[in-house]
Amino acid sequence: MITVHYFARLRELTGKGEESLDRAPLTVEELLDWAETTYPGFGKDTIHVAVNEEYARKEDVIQAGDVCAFIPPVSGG
Amino acid sequence: MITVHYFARLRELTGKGEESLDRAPLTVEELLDWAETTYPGFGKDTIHVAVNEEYARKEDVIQAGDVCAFIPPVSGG
Amino acid sequence: MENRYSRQTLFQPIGQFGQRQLTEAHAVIIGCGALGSAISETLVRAGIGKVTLADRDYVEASNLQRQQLFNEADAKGSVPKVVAAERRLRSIRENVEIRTVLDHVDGPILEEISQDADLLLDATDNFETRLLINDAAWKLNIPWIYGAVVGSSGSAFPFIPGETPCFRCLLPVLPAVNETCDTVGVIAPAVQISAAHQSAEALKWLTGNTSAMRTKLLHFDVWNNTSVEAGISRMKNPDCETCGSHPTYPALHAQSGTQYAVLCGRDTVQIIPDADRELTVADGVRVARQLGMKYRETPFFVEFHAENYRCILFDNGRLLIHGLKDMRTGRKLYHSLFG
Amino acid sequence: MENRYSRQTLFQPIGQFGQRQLTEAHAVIIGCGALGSAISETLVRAGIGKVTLADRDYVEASNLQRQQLFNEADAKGSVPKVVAAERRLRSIRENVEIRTVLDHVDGPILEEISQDADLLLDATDNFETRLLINDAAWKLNIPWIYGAVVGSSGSAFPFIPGETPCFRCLLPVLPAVNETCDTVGVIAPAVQISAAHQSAEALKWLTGNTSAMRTKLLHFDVWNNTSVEAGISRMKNPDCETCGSHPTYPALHAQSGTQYAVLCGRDTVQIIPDADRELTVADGVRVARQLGMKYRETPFFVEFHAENYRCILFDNGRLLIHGLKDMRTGRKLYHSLFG
Repeated sequence: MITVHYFARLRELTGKGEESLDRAPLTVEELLDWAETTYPGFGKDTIHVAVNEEYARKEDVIQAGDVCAFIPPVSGG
Repeated sequence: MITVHYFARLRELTGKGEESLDRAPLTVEELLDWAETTYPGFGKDTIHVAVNEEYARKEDVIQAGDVCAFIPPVSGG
Repeated sequence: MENRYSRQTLFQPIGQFGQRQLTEAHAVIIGCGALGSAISETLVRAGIGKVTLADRDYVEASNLQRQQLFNEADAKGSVPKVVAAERRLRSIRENVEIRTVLDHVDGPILEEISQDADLLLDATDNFETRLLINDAAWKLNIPWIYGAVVGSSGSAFPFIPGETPCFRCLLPVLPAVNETCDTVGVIAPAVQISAAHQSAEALKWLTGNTSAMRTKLLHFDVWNNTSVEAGISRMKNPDCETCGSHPTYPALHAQSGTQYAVLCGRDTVQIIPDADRELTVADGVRVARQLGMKYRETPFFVEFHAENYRCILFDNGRLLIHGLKDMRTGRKLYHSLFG
Repeated sequence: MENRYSRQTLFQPIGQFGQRQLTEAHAVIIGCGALGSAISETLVRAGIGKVTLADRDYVEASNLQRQQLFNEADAKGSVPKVVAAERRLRSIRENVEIRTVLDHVDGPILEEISQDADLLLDATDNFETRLLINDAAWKLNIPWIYGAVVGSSGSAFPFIPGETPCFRCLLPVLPAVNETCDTVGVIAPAVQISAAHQSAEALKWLTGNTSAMRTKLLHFDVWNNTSVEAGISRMKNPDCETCGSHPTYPALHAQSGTQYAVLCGRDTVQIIPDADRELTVADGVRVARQLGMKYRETPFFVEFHAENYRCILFDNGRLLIHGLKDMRTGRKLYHSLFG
């Protein structure tokens, strides 16, 4: 199981703040693909994934027990 | 093992942000007594202890694996 | 000023509906220092209908580092904080209703000014006044939003009658010694973060977004990049004098007779005369003249120097003796001046 | 103004030593909207020696909800933001050095104004300008502090050449579609929290407390009471055009010729004439008269209506066409007016 957290726009899109997934191990890219399929309009191309409080690369592998957060970029000011 | 976090003044007093203790199970009161003995001037009478993100009562028991935070009261404004 | 709230009504949880509710809302802000400045400005800019600002103090140079409603002219003129605040807030938004209370807030005053309030906001600098706010909030069944700051740390939490334990449950005994902004300093970003969290909770409450309100007390340290959030439901005391089944609201009971207090960390003794005694600025001027002391009269108070202490006498008889921490000496000086 | 910084020097990590360093510091703040207002006020109140404020815009009513340096008079007068900001900051602290840049910031301008800077502060509303700041910061070896806000969310992080990956490593491809304050709104507390974190990082850097600086990027949502912090070191791209071994700083290269841009979410086309072309307010007035259009001249720009679009021509030739998102129509209108 991995835990994924949704923030800001993604929280509204998914209708939840977090959920558990029984898919580990998987890569960051696979997690993003899963999110885009599950939640159309997710916008995976510009969303970062933090794994255990570190921004992860697309090829990084997420293990069972990891805590992931999807972080959308913020540009206003 | 339990993890304890120090904030604000307590961080300066103890010289650290967190540490691990091999003392569980123990009560909140016992944890505060330990802190006062280990770090003179800790001021245990007015410090709250949060255990796993809940403010705990003096008689509550802390178990191995719990995460504790000492929170000093803040009064300025 | 068309569309001045457009960025706020675009924010979906507020929208046009929440904006209209804000227009009819009244918030009482107790304290107009660092937190009070920031919160009142945010609520006025957001479009709130009415704010009440209560503060007993005047602007000093050392306030300017973090109290955003005030400028150098306010400090040079020793303008009372609520007066300077109203002036700035009025230039920001002409059509807001502002009521100012230039006084030491006690139980009867707080109950009176909170009668038609939707929300109380804590911007004080001491625990005693917070217990007072807590009692008034529970007695009148109005939420209040705790906020506090010292050094680079701060806290915020909404106390809601019927929903959360109260502040007295959390802090049944006041700390004997306590770090204050006057002993360990304070940096403006810590103020801003506490105030922003308080303002956010206020916006949620006043626009009907009560389910979005925070349920964990926030404690942060912006210098050491740490924060902790923790629920307080286990702290509920069923016998609490404020939120228990037989509340007595002890903080609300007015003291009678002359009141003497050492203002927390301010090096100042405050004396409030008994209600029967009518002491005014004119009396202060008369005494200063009789004793041949130099004095300065402003529209709000008279300042004079007695036995090398700088004294400020407000028109409601409240006297501040600066440079003094000893209540007994303060009492003696007061009686020597005014009998 | 004796002791005006006492609460800040009492804060032990700053102290008298840090305060003196602040007095000699120069921060360049790019953008003077919501974040820029808040950050510049905090730094000026904190005692910084010099600030440079760069912004291309003027105050509008919809700014007042969250842009703390401005009031109704500024919005009614369409005063340029940097002008209104300087006025307010000056009343807060007379002895601060303020340099204002009323222009669209491009590479050459940013490099020039940052030559003697200790720090760059990001208060812009778009990613393009952040890439520009990022390139300038790495080229000049000065840290910059990212901050951004939308809705009830915000982010902050200090990018430090030689220490951290750069912004381009984090965001090599700009998002095609992006939520902005003009599409989904923004609430003031989110602005205040982002700005406060940026100001805190600025105070740390400028007072020599570099080891206290945050090492994880903060992302928070003040309405939903959530936040996440995460390190970015794994994002370092060794071939990065900004922070790699062979940097080219692509964002810094000035475009030549007339520049057309749709301002992000503003319903506005901006046209900056080629450097060789000298277009001034007087030209705008002349054209408006020739075409029999109504116009309004302020000390900073001329406003007129052409083909039902509200146009603002600044004295340096920069033209804003409001109510228009289509670059081609903007180009056509520009040429029809000024040939």
